[in-house]
Amino acid sequence: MTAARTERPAVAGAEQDGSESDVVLRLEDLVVEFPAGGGQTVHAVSGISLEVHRGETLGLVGESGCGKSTTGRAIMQLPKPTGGKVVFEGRDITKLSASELRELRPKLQMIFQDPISSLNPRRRIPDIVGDPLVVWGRGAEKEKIVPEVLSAVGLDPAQVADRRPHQFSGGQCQRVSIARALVLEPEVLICDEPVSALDVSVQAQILNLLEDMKARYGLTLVFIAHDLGVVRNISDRVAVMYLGKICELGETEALFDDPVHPYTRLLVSSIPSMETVTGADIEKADRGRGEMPSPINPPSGCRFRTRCPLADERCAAEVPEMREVRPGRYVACHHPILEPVGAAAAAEGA
Amino acid sequence: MNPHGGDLAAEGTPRSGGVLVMGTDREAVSFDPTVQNTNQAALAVYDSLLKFDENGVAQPYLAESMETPDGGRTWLMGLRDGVRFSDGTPLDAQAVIINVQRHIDKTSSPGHLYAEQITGMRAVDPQTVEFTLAQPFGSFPATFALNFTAGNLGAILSPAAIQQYGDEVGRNPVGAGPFVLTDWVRDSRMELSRNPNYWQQGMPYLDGLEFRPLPDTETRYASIENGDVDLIFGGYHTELLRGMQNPNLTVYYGPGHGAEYLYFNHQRAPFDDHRMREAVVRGIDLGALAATQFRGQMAAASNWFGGDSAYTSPEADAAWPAYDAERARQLVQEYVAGGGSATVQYKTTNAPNRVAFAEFLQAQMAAIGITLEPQFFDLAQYSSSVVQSHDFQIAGWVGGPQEVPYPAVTNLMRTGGNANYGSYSNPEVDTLLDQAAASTDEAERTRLYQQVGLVTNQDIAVAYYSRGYLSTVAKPEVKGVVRYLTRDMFFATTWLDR
Amino acid sequence: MTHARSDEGVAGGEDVLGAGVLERIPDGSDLLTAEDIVVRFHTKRGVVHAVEGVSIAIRAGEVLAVVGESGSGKTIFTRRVMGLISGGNGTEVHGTVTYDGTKLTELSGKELSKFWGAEIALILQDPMTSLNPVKRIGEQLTETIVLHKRVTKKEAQQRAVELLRSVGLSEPERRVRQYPHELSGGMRQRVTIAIALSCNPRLLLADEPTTALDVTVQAQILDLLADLQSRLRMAMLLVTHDLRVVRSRSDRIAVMYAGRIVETAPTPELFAEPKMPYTEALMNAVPPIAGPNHIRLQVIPGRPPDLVNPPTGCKFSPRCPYAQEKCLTEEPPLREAGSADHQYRCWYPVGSEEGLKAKARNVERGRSAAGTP
Amino acid sequence: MPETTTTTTTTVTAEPAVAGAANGTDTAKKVRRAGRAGIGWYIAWTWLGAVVLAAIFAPLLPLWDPAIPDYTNVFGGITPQHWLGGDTLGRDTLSRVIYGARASLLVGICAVGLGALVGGTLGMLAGYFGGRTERFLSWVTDVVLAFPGLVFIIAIVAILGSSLANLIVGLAILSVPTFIRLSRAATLVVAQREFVQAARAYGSSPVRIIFREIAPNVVLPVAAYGFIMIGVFIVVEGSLSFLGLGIPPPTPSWGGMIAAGRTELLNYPHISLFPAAVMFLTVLSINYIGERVRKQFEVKESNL
Amino acid sequence: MADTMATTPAAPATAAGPGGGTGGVSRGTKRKYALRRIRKRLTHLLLVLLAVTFLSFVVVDLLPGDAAVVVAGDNATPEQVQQVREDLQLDRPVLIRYVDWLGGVLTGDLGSSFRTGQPVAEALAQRIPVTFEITIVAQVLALLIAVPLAVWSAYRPGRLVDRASMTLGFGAAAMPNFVFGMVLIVLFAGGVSSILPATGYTGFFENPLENLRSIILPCLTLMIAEAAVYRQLLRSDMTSTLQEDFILMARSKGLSPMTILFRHALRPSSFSLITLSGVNIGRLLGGTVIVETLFAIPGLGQLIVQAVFNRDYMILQGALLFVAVAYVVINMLIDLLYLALDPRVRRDA
Repeated sequence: MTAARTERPAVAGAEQDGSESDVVLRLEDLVVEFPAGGGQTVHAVSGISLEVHRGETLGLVGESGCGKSTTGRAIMQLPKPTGGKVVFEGRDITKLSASELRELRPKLQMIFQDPISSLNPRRRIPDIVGDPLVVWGRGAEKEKIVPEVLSAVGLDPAQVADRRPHQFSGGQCQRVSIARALVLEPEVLICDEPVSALDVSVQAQILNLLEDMKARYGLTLVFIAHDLGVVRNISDRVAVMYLGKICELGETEALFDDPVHPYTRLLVSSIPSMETVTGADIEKADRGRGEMPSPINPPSGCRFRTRCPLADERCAAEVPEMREVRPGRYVACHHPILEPVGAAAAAEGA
Repeated sequence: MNPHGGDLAAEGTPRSGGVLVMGTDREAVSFDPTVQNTNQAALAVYDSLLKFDENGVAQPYLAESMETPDGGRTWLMGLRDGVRFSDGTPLDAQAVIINVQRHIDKTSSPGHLYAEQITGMRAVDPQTVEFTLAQPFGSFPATFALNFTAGNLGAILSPAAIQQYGDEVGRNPVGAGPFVLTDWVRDSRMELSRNPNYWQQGMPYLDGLEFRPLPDTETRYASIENGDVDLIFGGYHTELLRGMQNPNLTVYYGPGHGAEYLYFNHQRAPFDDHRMREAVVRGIDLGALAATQFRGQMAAASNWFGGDSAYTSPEADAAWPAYDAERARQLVQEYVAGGGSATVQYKTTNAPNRVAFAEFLQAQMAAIGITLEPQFFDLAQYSSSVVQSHDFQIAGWVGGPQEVPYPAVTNLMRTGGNANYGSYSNPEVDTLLDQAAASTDEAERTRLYQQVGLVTNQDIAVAYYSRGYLSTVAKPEVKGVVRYLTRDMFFATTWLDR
Repeated sequence: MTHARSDEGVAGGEDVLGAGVLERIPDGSDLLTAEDIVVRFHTKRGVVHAVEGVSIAIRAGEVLAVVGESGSGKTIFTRRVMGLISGGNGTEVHGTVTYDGTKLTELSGKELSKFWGAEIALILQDPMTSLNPVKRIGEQLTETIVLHKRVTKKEAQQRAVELLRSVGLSEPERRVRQYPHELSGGMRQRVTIAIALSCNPRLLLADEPTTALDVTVQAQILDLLADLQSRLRMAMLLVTHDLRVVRSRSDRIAVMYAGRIVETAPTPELFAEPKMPYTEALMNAVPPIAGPNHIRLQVIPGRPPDLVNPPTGCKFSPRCPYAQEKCLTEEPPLREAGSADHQYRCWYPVGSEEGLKAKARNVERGRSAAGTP
Repeated sequence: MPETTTTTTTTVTAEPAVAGAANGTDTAKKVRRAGRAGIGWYIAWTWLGAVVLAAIFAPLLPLWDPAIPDYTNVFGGITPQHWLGGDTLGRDTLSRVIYGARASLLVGICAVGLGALVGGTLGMLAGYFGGRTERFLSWVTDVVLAFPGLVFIIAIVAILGSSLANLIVGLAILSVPTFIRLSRAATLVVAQREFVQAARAYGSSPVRIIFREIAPNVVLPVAAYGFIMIGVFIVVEGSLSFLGLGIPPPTPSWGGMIAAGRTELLNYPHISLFPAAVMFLTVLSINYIGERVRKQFEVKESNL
Repeated sequence: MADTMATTPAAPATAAGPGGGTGGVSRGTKRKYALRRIRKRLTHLLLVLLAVTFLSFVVVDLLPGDAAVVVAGDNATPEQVQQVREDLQLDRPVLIRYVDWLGGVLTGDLGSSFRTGQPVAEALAQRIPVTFEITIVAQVLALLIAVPLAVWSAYRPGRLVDRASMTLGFGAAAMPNFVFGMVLIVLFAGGVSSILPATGYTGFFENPLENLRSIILPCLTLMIAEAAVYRQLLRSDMTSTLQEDFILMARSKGLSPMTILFRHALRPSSFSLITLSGVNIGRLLGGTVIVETLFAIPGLGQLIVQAVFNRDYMILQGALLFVAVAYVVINMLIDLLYLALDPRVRRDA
């Protein structure tokens, strides 16, 4: 799988120094809970803190139900989080009134997983893309801006003029969604699984497009996905979530090559191996035990302890704090794996 | 066919046994004679102290005699020996007094109107009651013979039952009639069984009666054709006519007194004007009416009293305007030229045949220049918001057949009469009616009522158009039918030939 | 296959799944062959050419992977192989499927259903929807056993518990009384596997068995399938859209595009020497898991073909970087690359001289013959 | 009432060429069925179109006056002058059937229109806002449903008088709970779709979201169901006529005509038969068309 | 409402909670929550009952026409009417009468009919079993006809059974049911043949056979449109269910079509049908007026309508209270039925 890779582009946010002035978005102890049936509470996000630097792509990765999408929506205040702060450009937007929040919305946009569902089937493409302008009283500029943005995302404005979403493929619909998000020229774009509903052959088109748009519009991306390969490729830094908490955060390549948290390790080793597996391999492979518990009733202490091969009493009693184990690498684990290079990653990288 | 029932003599020897199943057009409300309602089973339980003969004269029935020694001011009622209520209580003078007193006491009783004229009651002996009246009242005996709906003072309850049940007596009637109420499931069936201690020896012939309320005309008629029931009480001419066409059914009906007519409101425009009243009467094509509403079999009415009645007169009939659309149009034009409005609201009930009639009338009136706007009401609303409150210009009414002129004509024509919804008022008529009610002389009374007929026809007090029809339709094997024109039946003589 | 097998293996031995292994057809001979399978749906919009002339052979004990994107016809094909799709009423089918000497395509529905569950079993993508939500796990397991094996209800229940245990489900006694929604996704998929294997089928059709699962669970399930398959010497048709999934888990791979097989080869050979540009593109479109990030991904331009009006010539030609004029008009036949095991459908195969030239030409003129840049 | 939770699953990864590929044969069957239904579909439209056109242009047609009796034609049979005979007053049945279409269709269309408008809007509010709005509306809905409709209609007629307009209002109110539920269910489906989230994300106000984003998607399932309700109400008007609560005369309506001819059913069945047949065919056409249209927009299905 | 009024079915809750969790919650919490839910639910329903009864009081009060006049009769004098009005205490304000009535209800006294003096409880006790029997029998008949037709239609869409039953169903829904009633009477009770009674109702315990004969025509009349609606609804739900993966799975196990249709597909397809059927039972309990009038059946519907026409508040209030309670109870029963039929709902309860 080495054929025909282009060289790594120069645009990479990771090199920035990460000083406070560059932090465009900061989550502080974000908590999102909502009621489930039977009088129970889903602890979807349980106190996560992150910083997103201007111009970078922050990947948010984890299995379904880990709270990554909820985090994305909480940043958008859709709905407002249960607790914690979302600081955007120096202001805690969870405290803003509805009208103040509305003023802020153009700077913070989002694209969604399902390209079909993202577009109102009863409206025409230019209306969909131009609607944010109309909402913001800039309807007059529609004629000018909409074709521009459509061209930018690779659609022919003349061709799509009279069409409705169902006349397009998933990939094209996702392009329309991206165009709609960009029409207000946001600063931060939250991408919630933008390619997971697409076929492999189309997925690459959209990922490349996102990279292009990021460069063209100077965006900061929060990229949420469960596909490790996708996240790995597009992100400068990656936060790994497990059951409502961040367990590891660091620069992409390093994090994937050398996972410190046992969960990250499990995740990375679960990526389908390109090597032929024999029965003996299966015996050896530690796939972790079971699956993620319910967020209704998360385990005490470290949330991963029920599946963790290294878990002991301390993990059950004490919630591990996030700490910096290496420069730029944060991990929340009582027993981080700090020996140099993970076996699985080594095999992969060879 | 005899309107009053079958020819008992010709029907052969009665057989005993069997249960007669009957379909009534509505469910009874109560057996209490002081409660306003139509109850075709009531006389089966009570009989009546007096009973009209075929000439409309009240004759003693359960009572033995009814006489006035002083020209109508005092009345002596003699009772039969040995008559007992079904609970064994004797039907004596005291029982009659207690029952009549209830009508006096209860102002809402339909019989209150007649009973309140009684100033004193006395049991001369256990078998004789003496009634003293405020003024002479020649028609007093009729009040003990009326149909149940009109308020019959002659339906007598056991005093013991009154004592025992109080207000509930309407659901637990104890009378001296041929049958005893045994079961009553409202809106489903009412069952009566033979009273073994009935005062007429050997009667009743039937073992029992069953009344089923079948409110829908069509299914009621289907039920007798189908054999579900033996006899139905027909409320409308449609059943009567169909029954007559069916060789397997016997129909009893008679026109009698009374009619279907329209009320004019004499206090409101435009029918405070004689011309407009005349126009309406002249504008109704009775031939067309018969064809559309009565299948060509309608007896036209031009008087309260039926054609063969002694109370009518050629003068009265002659005074009644004949159909003449041209003349009607002229009258309306005249009226409109004088500044009147010929657009009127016609109020009636929402029963299907009433609606059909309204449509007919609307078309007829349109032809003579009167714009009729029909408005339909349910019965409750019609009673209270239309007729009782006199809130109408012209309104429909069916005043079914009556045996006797008193009290119906008084109620209808006298100033303030309780059926005089159109507020018709003519002092001359009031005097005539009072004299007629007081008179004990049949010839005198006949003359007075003839005069009433003439004057009210000249005034066009109401717009008669057809005689009223209330029929009883039976299977041929139902024999010994004895009935009033109102359909109230005396069941003692009835028997089943099967 | 004899009926003797039906009576054994129920008593609750350690390995209920192992029973009957000895009687299986020796590995390497064809267990099922499908020849020239065609499935077309006649719709208002036109004829949907879902599967056009696909032939495969699955050998006893081997894993054949069918790989393709949405709309490639892989699912329809699998169901046609099993007989779940039949002709008539607007559906047109051709071709024959032979299973262990029996022509499945000639059987009546009733005869076919005797094979289903007993000889050929199916598992589907989403365990959430492929289990009946209102029936207990145990019921869904035992009904197959009771249907195909002459056992009592009680024996079937016992076997159900054992089956659940052997697919790695904890507390199987409790699980049989549970409803699907009470289990997690991975557990549910284990249940569907247990159901599929309950009558020791010799062929398992696994249609995207892990697509709906998370990556860690996917690994567990794939391990489980591989383990069971090798232990039971059961043949498996593994349908997926993800080449990476089958790389280490299949013996052979057939790549489908637009209702056709465009390349088939033993797994290592396919990865080493893909001949069909589509296969190559498919491999390269996936973001790599090693190496630097922010790699510009190789894109397959355009969109998957419309099966009602498929392009003429090679179906991939409108999206193919190698496409020449010939590709637009003439559909390439399946050609052998070296051995009969490796076949592909291309005029200008990857790595060949013609291929290199064709690509160079397209680079030169800045577009392919179909006009794609 | 149990909560109506409708889930949609739209995945683009499903085989797109054969929707519902789970049972591939079924799709084709559906399509072929649609093809076969073609004749019925056209007949239904033709009939419905003819009835509607006749109703609209009734005054221009060479018809007898539906209100004027012809006493020579009472219970009249079929003659060259009176193609469908005469009624109890000798009025021309053909003319009355055509004029009756006006009232019957008007009742159906207006009552449904009004009910759908009010119920549809309330349903969207309930579905979008949830919480107290929803609880209040669910209470209102339950109250209306727990109150016998007939008593309500009697009350309306008694209080406001018997008229076409009042009947329409009464029926519309009775249909409101149905439309609230339908529209609420559809709204729940639409509101969880991502374009609504997107609209919120770029700052659309709730009113704008409800009317620009949700309403266009709710209108169609509600309208499709409403179309069937038109037929239901035409029949209901007939039932009410039986109880004397229908459209008051002289305005002819089909239900009124059937009920009026009922007394002559055995002797002159044609008086009821013709209006009954016309009502039957019309409502049948509506049901036929409506069912097929409704299927396309069924809330349950994800093809909104 | 007139008997043909349709109601939209509500789909049952099918949402599985996030995470598809195996996480258990302690029994105590569950019970506490269940109790709270029941309490909430009961409060809601109580409010519905209050609103319905108060509404009916007000509506009847607003109706033109006067109970006293009806009771006193057409020929009553104004004094007679006034007397009756005082006897019935109709001269008091509506709110006070309502509160009085409510007090009576709470102490188990529903009052007595203005007209007949019959205690309301007794009147209801006579009518309810009749209406109940007819309603239930009609529902069962409708389901017996609709379910097999629907299942078969969904299994073989577009074939004869499907198309014929669809067309017949549309036809059945295209006629007011009094027309069916009349046709049935002509066919079976008088016109063409006389094998069944046209009118009258015999109690089951009086004579079971006669009872059966007497309810056949009314039940058929009621059933016919219902069956059509049920078939349509179930067919549509069945069709969606048959496209589910688990049906494909069931087929692939080799199960027979009948097993799949009735044991796998029917139950998960039946939720809307159950809802509608329940709603219909509730609705019909409140008024099969047309059928009752046509066939002279002493049911609740007639009682209610006559009570309105006669301004018999007490009967009307009592009957409406029953109807509202029935509506409420049936809704709760439907909930319970969901619980029994759908384990996914059970978890949330």
